[in-house]
Amino acid sequence: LMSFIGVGMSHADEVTKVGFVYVGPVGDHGWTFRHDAGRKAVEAEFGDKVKTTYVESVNEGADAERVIRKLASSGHDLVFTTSFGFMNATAKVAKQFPKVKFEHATGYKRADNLSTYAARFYEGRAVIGNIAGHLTKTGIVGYVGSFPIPEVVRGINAFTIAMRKVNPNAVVKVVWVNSWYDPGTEGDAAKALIDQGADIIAQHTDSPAPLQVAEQRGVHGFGQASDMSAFAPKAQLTAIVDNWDSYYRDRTRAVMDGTWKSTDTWGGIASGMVEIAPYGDAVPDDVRADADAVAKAISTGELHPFQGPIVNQAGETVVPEGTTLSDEELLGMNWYVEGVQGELPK
Amino acid sequence: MNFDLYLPTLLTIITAATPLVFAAMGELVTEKSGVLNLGVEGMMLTGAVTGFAAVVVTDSAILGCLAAMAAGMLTALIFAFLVLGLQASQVATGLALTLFGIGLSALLGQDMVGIAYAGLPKLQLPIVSDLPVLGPLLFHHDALVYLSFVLPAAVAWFLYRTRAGLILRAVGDSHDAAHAIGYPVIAIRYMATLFGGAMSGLAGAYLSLSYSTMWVENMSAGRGWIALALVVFATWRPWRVMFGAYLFGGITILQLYAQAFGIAVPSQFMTMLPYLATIVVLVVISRDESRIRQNAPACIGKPFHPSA
Amino acid sequence: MIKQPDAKTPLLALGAITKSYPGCLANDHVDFAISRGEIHALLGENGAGKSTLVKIIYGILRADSGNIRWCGEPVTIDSPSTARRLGIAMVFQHFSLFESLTVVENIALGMDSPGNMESLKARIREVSTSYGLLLDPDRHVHSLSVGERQRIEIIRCLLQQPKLLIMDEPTSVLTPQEIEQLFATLRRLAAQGMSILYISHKLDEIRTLCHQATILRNGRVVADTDPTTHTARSLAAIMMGEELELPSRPPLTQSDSPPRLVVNDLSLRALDEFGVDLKNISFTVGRGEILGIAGVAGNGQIELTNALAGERRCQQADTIVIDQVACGHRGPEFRRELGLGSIPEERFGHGAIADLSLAENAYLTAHHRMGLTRYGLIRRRLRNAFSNRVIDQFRVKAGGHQSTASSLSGGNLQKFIVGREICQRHGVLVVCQPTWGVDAGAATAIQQALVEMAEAGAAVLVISQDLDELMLICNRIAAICAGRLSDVLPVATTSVEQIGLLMAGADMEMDRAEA
Amino acid sequence: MLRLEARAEPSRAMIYLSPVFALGLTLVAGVVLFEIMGVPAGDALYAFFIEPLSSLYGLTELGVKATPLILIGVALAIGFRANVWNIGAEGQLTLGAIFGGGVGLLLYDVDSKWVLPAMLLAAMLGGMLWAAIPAFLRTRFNTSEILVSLMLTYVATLLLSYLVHGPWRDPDGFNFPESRMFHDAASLPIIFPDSRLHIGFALALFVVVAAWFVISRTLIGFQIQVIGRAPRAGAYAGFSHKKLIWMTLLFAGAAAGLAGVIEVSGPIGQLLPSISPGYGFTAIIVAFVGRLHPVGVLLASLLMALSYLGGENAQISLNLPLAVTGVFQGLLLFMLLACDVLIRYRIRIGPIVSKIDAGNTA
Ligand SMILES: Nc1ncnc2c1ncn2[C@@H]1O[C@H](COP(=O)(O)OP(=O)(O)OP(=O)(O)O)[C@@H](O)[C@H]1O
Ligand SMILES: Nc1ncnc2c1ncn2[C@@H]1O[C@H](COP(=O)(O)OP(=O)(O)OP(=O)(O)O)[C@@H](O)[C@H]1O
Ligand SMILES: [Mg+2]
Ligand SMILES: [Mg+2]
Repeated sequence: LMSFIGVGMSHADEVTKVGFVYVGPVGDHGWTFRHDAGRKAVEAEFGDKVKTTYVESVNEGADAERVIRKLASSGHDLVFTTSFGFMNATAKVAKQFPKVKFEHATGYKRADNLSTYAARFYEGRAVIGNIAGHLTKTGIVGYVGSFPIPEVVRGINAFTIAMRKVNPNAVVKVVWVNSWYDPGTEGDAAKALIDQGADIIAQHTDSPAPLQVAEQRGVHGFGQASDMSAFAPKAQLTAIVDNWDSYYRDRTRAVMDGTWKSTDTWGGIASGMVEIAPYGDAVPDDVRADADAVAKAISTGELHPFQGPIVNQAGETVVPEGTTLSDEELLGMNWYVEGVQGELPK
Repeated sequence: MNFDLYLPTLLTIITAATPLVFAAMGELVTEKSGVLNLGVEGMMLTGAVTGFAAVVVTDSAILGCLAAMAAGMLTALIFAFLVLGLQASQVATGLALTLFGIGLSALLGQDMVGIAYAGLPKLQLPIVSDLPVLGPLLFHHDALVYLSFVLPAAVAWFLYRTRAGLILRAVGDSHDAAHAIGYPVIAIRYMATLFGGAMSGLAGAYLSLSYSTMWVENMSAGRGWIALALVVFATWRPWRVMFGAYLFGGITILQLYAQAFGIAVPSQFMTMLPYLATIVVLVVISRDESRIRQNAPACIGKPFHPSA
Repeated sequence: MIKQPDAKTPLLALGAITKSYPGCLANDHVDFAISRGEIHALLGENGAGKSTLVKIIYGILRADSGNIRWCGEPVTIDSPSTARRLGIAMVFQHFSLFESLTVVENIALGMDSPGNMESLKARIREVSTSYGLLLDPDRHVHSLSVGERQRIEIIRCLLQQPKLLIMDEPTSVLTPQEIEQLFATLRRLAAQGMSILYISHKLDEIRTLCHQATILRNGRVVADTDPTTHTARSLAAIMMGEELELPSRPPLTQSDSPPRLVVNDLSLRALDEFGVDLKNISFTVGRGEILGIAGVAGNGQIELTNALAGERRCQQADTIVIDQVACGHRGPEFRRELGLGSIPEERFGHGAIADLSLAENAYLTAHHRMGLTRYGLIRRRLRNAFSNRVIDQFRVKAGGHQSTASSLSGGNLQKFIVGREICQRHGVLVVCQPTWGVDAGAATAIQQALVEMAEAGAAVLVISQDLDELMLICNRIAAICAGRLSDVLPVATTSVEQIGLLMAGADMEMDRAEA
Repeated sequence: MLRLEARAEPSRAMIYLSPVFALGLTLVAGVVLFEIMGVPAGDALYAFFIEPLSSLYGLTELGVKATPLILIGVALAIGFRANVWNIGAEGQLTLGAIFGGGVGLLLYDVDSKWVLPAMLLAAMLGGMLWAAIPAFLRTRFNTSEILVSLMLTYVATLLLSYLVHGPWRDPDGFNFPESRMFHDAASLPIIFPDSRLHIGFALALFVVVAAWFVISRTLIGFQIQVIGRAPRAGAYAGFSHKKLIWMTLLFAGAAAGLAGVIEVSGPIGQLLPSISPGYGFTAIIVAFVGRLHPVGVLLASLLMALSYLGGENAQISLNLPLAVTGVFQGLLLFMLLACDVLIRYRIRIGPIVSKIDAGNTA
């Protein structure tokens, strides 16, 4: 019966084992790629004292629990599960392996040995929204969306609010491709948006394809997850870079030190989780300065991207002046702010 | 109506349809010889990564395309050896080839992730590129798109106007009869399968060198399956394959345009449209049974062993 | 030293050709020679090894050992195109045709240099009219009848003007007139110096046509003789090693009992544009009677068989009445329950399934009538026993009920299929081409079984192109042409010529003339 | 030169021996592959084939992973025998999950032992409904079921995506795309405590036995064989082709639907946008590797499941990228499919020898 419970022991020896569960392939050049960069940072930092393991392209269905459990039962001290869809499986396995530490990205279930972490990418989106507001000439910005989940909707809204602060008449058009990851269709969506007047393309899908289309069409865009300037040297205005390196290093160190505690981390620009890549040549100095100011204000807490007044599509003020949306409200956001065109499926 | 408004849409449709045209046209020739290769997706990916790598290394678009075709042919050769040489089940071997191709391409492409490529050069043709409407629509493309324009004509000509094409159709119709008259059934099928592999490889090259100029794992995103479906959809006729590819590509693109336009339908339903449209059109055209009977290769998927 | 071919050197000479298949020796040291201008018959029972031998000559198969000389020179024939280059052409027993291609494409495929399609079409039209083998070059093969398909093969050979023409059972699907015409052609070709290797089970034909006959039994040559010096009976005796008893038609006992099979004004549109429409067919078959329907292949025989068997249904129930039960609108299972058995023309893929066992093939039609199924379950022991009974009773040469149908020779499989239906004691039996491609011994056995069945009180309908067969066993006879049935005539007072005319549609022309 | 020589009849021994040869060849190929990758081959093969089976928990997980493959593979095999080319089982699985899961959500507040049976039934209905579309179009308009069923797979996935992103998402789940977790009444009972092996596995085994019985012992099974091999002979015998198309497609739909609800009410426990890593497609391979025989499909499913588990292990214990697993799985399948040639043929090596002497006696 012992084998059933899968004796979850933290190793007595010095090597700390850290496991990662990825939803996509490490070669996606997007979300998973960046998490894997974080894993490599851990290896680089601690050398022989850690051993990292990853399992890529894990289906969010029944497979997730087995993989997480396998990591937990094979001597891993710390397990990062890097997709929302792994939440329930992580919570379940965490209960069975109280001595193993778990970290689940982008979810909301926590336990004594289960932390959650996520990045406030919307902060970065506010910065690029500011740039888009300055630079759009047509007043139309295209946004290639993956799936209409709160994370993506939040990004669209933060982007739109910031954009309209500098350019109140600019609008955002959204096309959903119903995939995280289909370069061809992502690119086609960007073309559709450009053809309808968009001169700046933002994206919340993983591949550089929309940015490449922007490059070909002579418009501009923003990189996603990593600096994509190699793919679009002229078109990329900047990119929101996911940077998990320091978080992963810190949490690994905490396990090594024995100081690990269950936490809920939602890091933004200030923590370095969200980075703004170097600006492209197309961003003039005054715009750089303004964007830097926004970033700075956000990181110091002076500015919150969802600071009132915020008006929804119907024109109703949903966040009055002087208030700010709570983290919980942000977490489940499923409505568009004014300036986003189209309807969000309910 | 203002043509300028529709031109970009049409151009997008052309690029979306081009990889489907290549892969489906290759598969059509393969199937016409009586071989069903379901491994298109795997061959496409292998072609995509090989073509991309070749361009990165040699900086030659032509070598890239050739390498992609060679890679497609090599994977097709594995398939052909198994099903033609060793009589393995074609359906299963094709599916296994897909699994294999996905893995192999990821393995080969490990060092290709994150490398950028400017894309195949656009070729301006004399005179025709300057035509008012047709010029920008049809003659401002890269070489692969032009090739996809002539491919159906070439395949149709080959199949229906040449003796070699007649023999290929004969082999697909009855391998026993073809064998009895003295045609090398297996050799012909090898060649048809390799051609299918080469075209799938080229479709992959189009993906990684023109459509989205990069390599990322699994970048074909199911287009191999659509290409396979198009062959059935087209009842094995080259021009209908072209029509099917443009219909499918067209609806895919149009729904994106409709979304950008702000249509208030959940995007999932919009994304369903090309699939639903394919079914509807197929129902309409498949009522003519005798036409299918004339075009469907009767021996498709059946193993052949020249014993008697 | 290369010998100059002279008139005495045979065109083709085989020495000690041996070929074995796994588990069977098909040719055993066969010596064989054919001279220029000779029409040479190859005779033997089903499975004697005839087709194997000619396939070796045509390069489809390779002998295990032995040698081949062409004009005295040793040659290796490793492929059909080598054979064609030497000047050998072949009409196949089981057609080597491509269903989805057109006639002209099929012919082009069988030629090494067919030239341009349009001129080929013209040549096809020319040859087909000059030999009386009508054929439209643009039609698709899948829409052609068996007879028409065979014409393609013959024309394909004639177009190549070969030195040696091999014909594996070419006449089994032709009318008497067509056969006469073909024979005239073959004699003409032979007179011009072409050699013809001719395989047939119709011994009378061989006697009238061939100069020489080689007889095979179990893969060995048992005689090389001049067939004109023999009777059909004595040839059969050499072939089988035993005497042959010809069947005779059952005496027609006039009875008051109502007819067992009534067909009332049966009209059916063809399924596709090239099929034959059945038009106003009416006839009856009484108890103990054998009715024959003659006709050239492709005139509605297949359609009629399918309609009677229930594979295609009629609008009206009373179009087909079996033992007083109107069942035109019901399917095969219902009709079989009523006691109607049927045997289609095509053996493989229709009457039987090649890669299923004989037991399973027996079960195919007998599953209900013989009580081989209970609660939807197969009663395997009964099924096996039933198929063993068929095998024993009809002396089917087979390994046992577990052998696959494909392992049987054509004649043996046909005996099995006929036996399967007869053993079910049907009251009505519809048979299409019962002895097509079947050797004389098996044909006689099948004919005898049909006669006995009628004598036992069944009504038997035989649809056949073999007029001799019909004249031998039927009580009454009619002809089918273009989907219409002629008047039904008593055989005793009807001549072969009369039927031949009806098969060509003579009565309809008369009708039209009268109208 | 490699040459095949037909056997007089299929070799009984090779039916069982050829998979053994295939495994042997795969091991050899694996050694080469892993050495190229710079991984100790012994460790890699251990990770793939032994380690997943070395604990009771591993065995139960093998059952969990194989269950949908068995259910769908067996049903597809029956269809393939009848020449019904349903390649859209993935879509039917999804519809099963939607219908079954939908009932589970509808009866969210009901705590009754009938909830689960209702879900299973609804799932089968859902799968059948999805399979009925190609069946109807094929029998009525002669439309290729290959294409229709494949296209409907995409539609089904998008439909599920719509539901979990929209109307069916968990009201307390911060609008994340997932439904509520099913209650105990809507969850599959577990066979072994502390494992995830659920009664779905037992159901799958039952389907194997039932399918074997139907194929080899019943008139319906016989009809399927006949129609698959010779449709005209089927018509002659009076078997209805259309009826069999309907039956095989509906059966496959029901089985795939069942597999779908088993996944969501068993190991997953809720509706998610992605509930299957392509079981409906993998099952096609499994059906053929299992030679369309229910017992063969069972074995092939277990082997395929093992290779997935092994792939996860290889990543964990050896840091072998998933791509290597894909290549290795491909090799394994190639070998299995190739070695089946031995059942009906003997392999001869060397040039085609023929004793025919071209008359050099002259
Ligand atoms: N491909 C094969 N494999 C195994 N045995 C075969 C094969 N082809 C023919 N045979 C066997 O070889 C023997 C000779 O067959 P062949 O076809 O030459 O006979 P045939 O004289 O032409 O008969 P028929 O009059 O029926 O045409 C038969 O016993 C047959 O069963
Ligand atoms: N293709 C196959 N793959 C794997 N196992 C098989 C295969 N064929 C048969 N078996 C095994 O053989 C057993 C018997 O199978 P089968 O269905 O042929 O039985 P049967 O119909 O009773 O046999 P028979 O028809 O010879 O009396 C099965 O239970 C199975 O274990
Ligand atoms: Mg023969
Ligand atoms: Mg059996």
